[in-house]
Amino acid sequence: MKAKFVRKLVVMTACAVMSLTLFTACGDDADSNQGGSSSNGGQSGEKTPAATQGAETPSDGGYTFTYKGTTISMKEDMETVKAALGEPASYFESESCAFQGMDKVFTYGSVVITTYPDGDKDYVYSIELKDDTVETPEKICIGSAKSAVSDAYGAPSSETDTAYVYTKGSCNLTFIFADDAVTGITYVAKTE
Amino acid sequence: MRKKRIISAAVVAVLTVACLYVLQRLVVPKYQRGIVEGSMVEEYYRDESPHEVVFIGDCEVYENFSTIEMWRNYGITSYIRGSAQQLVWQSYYLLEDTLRYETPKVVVFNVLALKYNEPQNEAYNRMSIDGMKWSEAKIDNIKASMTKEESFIDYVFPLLRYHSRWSELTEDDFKHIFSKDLVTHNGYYMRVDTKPQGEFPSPLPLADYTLGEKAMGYLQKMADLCKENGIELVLIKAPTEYPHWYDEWDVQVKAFAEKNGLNYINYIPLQEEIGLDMSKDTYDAGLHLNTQGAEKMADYFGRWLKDNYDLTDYREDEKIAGIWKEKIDFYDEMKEQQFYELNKYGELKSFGANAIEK
Amino acid sequence: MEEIIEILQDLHPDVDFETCDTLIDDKIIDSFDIVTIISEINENFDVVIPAEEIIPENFNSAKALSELVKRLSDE
Amino acid sequence: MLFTSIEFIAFLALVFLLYYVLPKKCQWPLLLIFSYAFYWIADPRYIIFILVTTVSAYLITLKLAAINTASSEYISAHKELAKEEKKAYKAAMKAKKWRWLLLCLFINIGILAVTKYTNFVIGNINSFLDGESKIKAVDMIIPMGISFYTFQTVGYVIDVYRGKQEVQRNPFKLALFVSFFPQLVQGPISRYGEMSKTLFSEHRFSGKVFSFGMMRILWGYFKKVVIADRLITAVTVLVGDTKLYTGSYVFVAMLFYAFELYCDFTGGIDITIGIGEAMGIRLPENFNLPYFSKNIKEYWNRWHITMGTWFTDYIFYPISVCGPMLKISKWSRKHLGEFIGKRVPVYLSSFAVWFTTGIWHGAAWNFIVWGLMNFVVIMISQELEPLYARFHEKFKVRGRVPYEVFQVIRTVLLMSAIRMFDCYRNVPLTFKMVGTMFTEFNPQIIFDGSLLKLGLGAADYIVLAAGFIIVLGVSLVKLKLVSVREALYERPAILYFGAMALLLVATLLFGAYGVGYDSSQFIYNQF
Repeated sequence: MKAKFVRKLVVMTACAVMSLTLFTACGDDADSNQGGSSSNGGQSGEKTPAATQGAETPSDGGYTFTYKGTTISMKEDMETVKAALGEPASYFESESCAFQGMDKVFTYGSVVITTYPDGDKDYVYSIELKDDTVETPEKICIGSAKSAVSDAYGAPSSETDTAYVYTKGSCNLTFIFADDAVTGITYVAKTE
Repeated sequence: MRKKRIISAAVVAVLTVACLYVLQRLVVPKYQRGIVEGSMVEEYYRDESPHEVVFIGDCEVYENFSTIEMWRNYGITSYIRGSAQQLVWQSYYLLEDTLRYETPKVVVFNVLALKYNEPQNEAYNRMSIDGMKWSEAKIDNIKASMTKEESFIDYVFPLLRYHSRWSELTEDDFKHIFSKDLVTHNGYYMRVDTKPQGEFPSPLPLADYTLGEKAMGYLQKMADLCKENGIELVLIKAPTEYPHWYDEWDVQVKAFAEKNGLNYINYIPLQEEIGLDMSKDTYDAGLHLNTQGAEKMADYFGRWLKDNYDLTDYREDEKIAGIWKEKIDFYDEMKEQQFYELNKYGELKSFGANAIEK
Repeated sequence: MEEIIEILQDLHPDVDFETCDTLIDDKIIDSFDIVTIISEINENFDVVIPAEEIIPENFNSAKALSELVKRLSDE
Repeated sequence: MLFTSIEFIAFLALVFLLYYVLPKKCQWPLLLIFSYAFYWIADPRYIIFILVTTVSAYLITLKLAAINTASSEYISAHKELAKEEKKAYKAAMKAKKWRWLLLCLFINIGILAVTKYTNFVIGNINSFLDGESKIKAVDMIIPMGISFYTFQTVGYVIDVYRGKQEVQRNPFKLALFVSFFPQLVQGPISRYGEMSKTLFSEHRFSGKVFSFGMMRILWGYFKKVVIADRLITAVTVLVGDTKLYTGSYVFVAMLFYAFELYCDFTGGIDITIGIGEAMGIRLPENFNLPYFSKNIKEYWNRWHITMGTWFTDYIFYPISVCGPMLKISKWSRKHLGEFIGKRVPVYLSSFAVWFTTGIWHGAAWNFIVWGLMNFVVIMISQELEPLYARFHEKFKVRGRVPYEVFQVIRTVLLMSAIRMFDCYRNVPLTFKMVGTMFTEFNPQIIFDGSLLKLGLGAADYIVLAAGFIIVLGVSLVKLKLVSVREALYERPAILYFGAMALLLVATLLFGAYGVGYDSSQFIYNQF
């Protein structure tokens, strides 16, 4: 009886060890696992509740703008921007027709941020750089040469006679030119 | 036994359909207070009298032109088939729809909506389309307007769209299952309160100022439809300055009007001539006119219409005048009530944002 | 037969295997038992019961099982 | 096409209509046409995959059947053969068959493995490589329901190989068995022998049969749309923020997910089986009140039944009785003693089964660990069985209701906890989160309104509570009765149809569908 019990113990310990090694073995490369499952899940991955870690940066790899050390990306919650930059120098709001929310415009120095409402929150819709005191993270500002833009950003996703548009993630970054010099820089969220 | 079973099935089926119908009427938003913009499109069908002038377009028509004032001053019978953020194709199909009932002499279209070339917002779509009676125009309108997330069947059976409102039903939903009150004055949305215009943010520079192909295509269809029916199409840009109307857009609309032999008037530079004082004549800081402003605008625009088009002064027509008498009474009554609330509370209580049922 | 009942008895001492003929249908033995039985039979009789023979009819009673073993060892 | 889409409902209405309006001999060909249409609508490329599976299975089963016939003819024609000769002949034939079977498995399991697991393998290899040399993930199409129809088809081929199943010589009938549209989405995994009994026969319209089917479909929609799709909102929020939602939140997430998954999966299966029923086709039951199981082993006999039996018949048994396994068993008996030797086959085959079950559910480590957790728990409870028996005897609790309720709750909680791997999709994170249930004490969140911040309002909770009571009630009735519908049918017809009407109205009104809700897919689609 006693011997039997001991053997039982051995089996159970073996089981536990086996499973533990497995857990630790895969714990090491958890990151790659996540990639594996999400790329596979394509058709229904959205449905099953998967934990998204680091949810605070919704950046989908689109262009971002950095102002006074704060990186702002399109469709970011305006509250987080306000928390970092403080109250804007000037603020404008307009009720949209039939109360479908408020379009808001926040001005910080030479940067103008507009938002769009969704539910109870406001999300960054556009960022405009008004003068040459601010520049994009890629060192382009109002007054830069057209060639400097293409040097920094490469070939535009689309272009008109007076503008280059670069599309990345959910952001359209637009440079407007007059006489081969940048006169306008805007980041605009892509609306689907 | 078998027969009894079939009868039971039939009875249950009929009851189920009836029940679903009543539930559907119950959950569909009534747009009676607060957000009344959703009632505008369907109210048109309740107006028995003919209209010589029909406005189509977004809030820049239904908040800026007092139909009653145009009647009072010139005997013009007009109706505004406006709705919140009405897109160009929605205006076009509303025009098609209107032509099923009457052929006005003049159709007025506000051009701000040309800036949108894509379906925008489900809520606005519903407010513009749900009120339409079923016709080919409505079907085409739905198809042209749906955003990616919407589906046609939701328009056919609004229960599928609004069922989730079961938990937020208000008193109005029960009260107005089968009948609704008028909320506009021939399509005009009245607001007598004042909030002076401030400074608007400078407009965002655009990469591309070309008005969209779909929008301009529908404008062309609109012009063609009017020509076919012997209707004079008038293009206007209301005198309010925000959202910004870019000069580049203005040039394109001008060119379009010229090409099609239409009148196009941009009223922004004419504010002074109209007599508008944007520190007094707007209720939402310059986006839309209040009734004082809308009456000035109506007077100015009515005179222009009178001078340029062959419109009848229906004030001499007893039958029509009788109908309009009621409209005037309703208008004055509401105005009185709004002023009353304004004086008493300093703001409107049973209109606008404060009246939205929670 | 006795040997088989012995194997079975070892797994479930409280069942009367002489008479019971619904071992599978009544879920008296489960898949783990079946595997154990098969490996015991292999050990004691040197008979391999292939997977396709794992059907309720062959495992419902000690009798059916011993017939199966007999048939397989004859082949 | 999702079951909950209006397109699917229209599709279904058309199928039902034509099924009973056209001449009866058109019934099964009609189903074949519509099944392929269903696939075509999803993605025309999918058809290639299902065709390869069908054609390979068809040709190889014909070959296998030919060998079967030839060998039994040969043996009955050569009665004079000695036993040894016969044995040798049989072995040769079996080897020949085995080669064909291997080819079939290679093709079909191969497709499944490549489409589903390539990126998983790449991901794992990449974890050993550094930045520069990492392999890019492949953009792979995963045909809808590939796991289900592959398993179903392979089962059929193995049955023919084993001589248990007559071969189907009509390729179109086989094609219908492989592609029958209601089960493409999420099973159940049918057996050819059972399904062929009703799939190809002609069915006259019967009000009772049809309405039974419809009622089951409605019941499925009710569970899926009213309960599961509503709960998923909260579950997604709860597992979405692992910093905020710890402790009792994890417990809530666990229970919510258990109920959500149950309603989603059984609801979907009810729709599937109901569709079959309405056309007189019997599909295998996939659930038997799993949350009334007293232990995990029983749970797995009652949850996703067709998958469990498939794994038992085609993986567990073959592995545990194969030559090498018997050798290992013998060896370990000799060297490790009777006790361990006896257990080796069971343990090894179970391990294989649960490993496969895990990876079948998803190409990720969290699923594998989930599968193996089941394995560990089952084995532990297996080993503790004698202990339990003594406990039961001593305290005479067996068969007593409170004790059984305790057992049931214990099983549900245990299963729900293991299932959290599926939620967090990350192995260490899951351990951490489940751990917080014990380290963090914040049960107040259940009452202080925190639960109202998970995307569900008070009204939603009322609906969920009502839904829970209804589902529980129906389950309790089911425990006593064989068929709830049959019982209802015996009542006055107005009650029977009234119940259906209520289900319909409740689903339409309270369903979590349309604007404001993400149209969600059945969780089991991806398997």
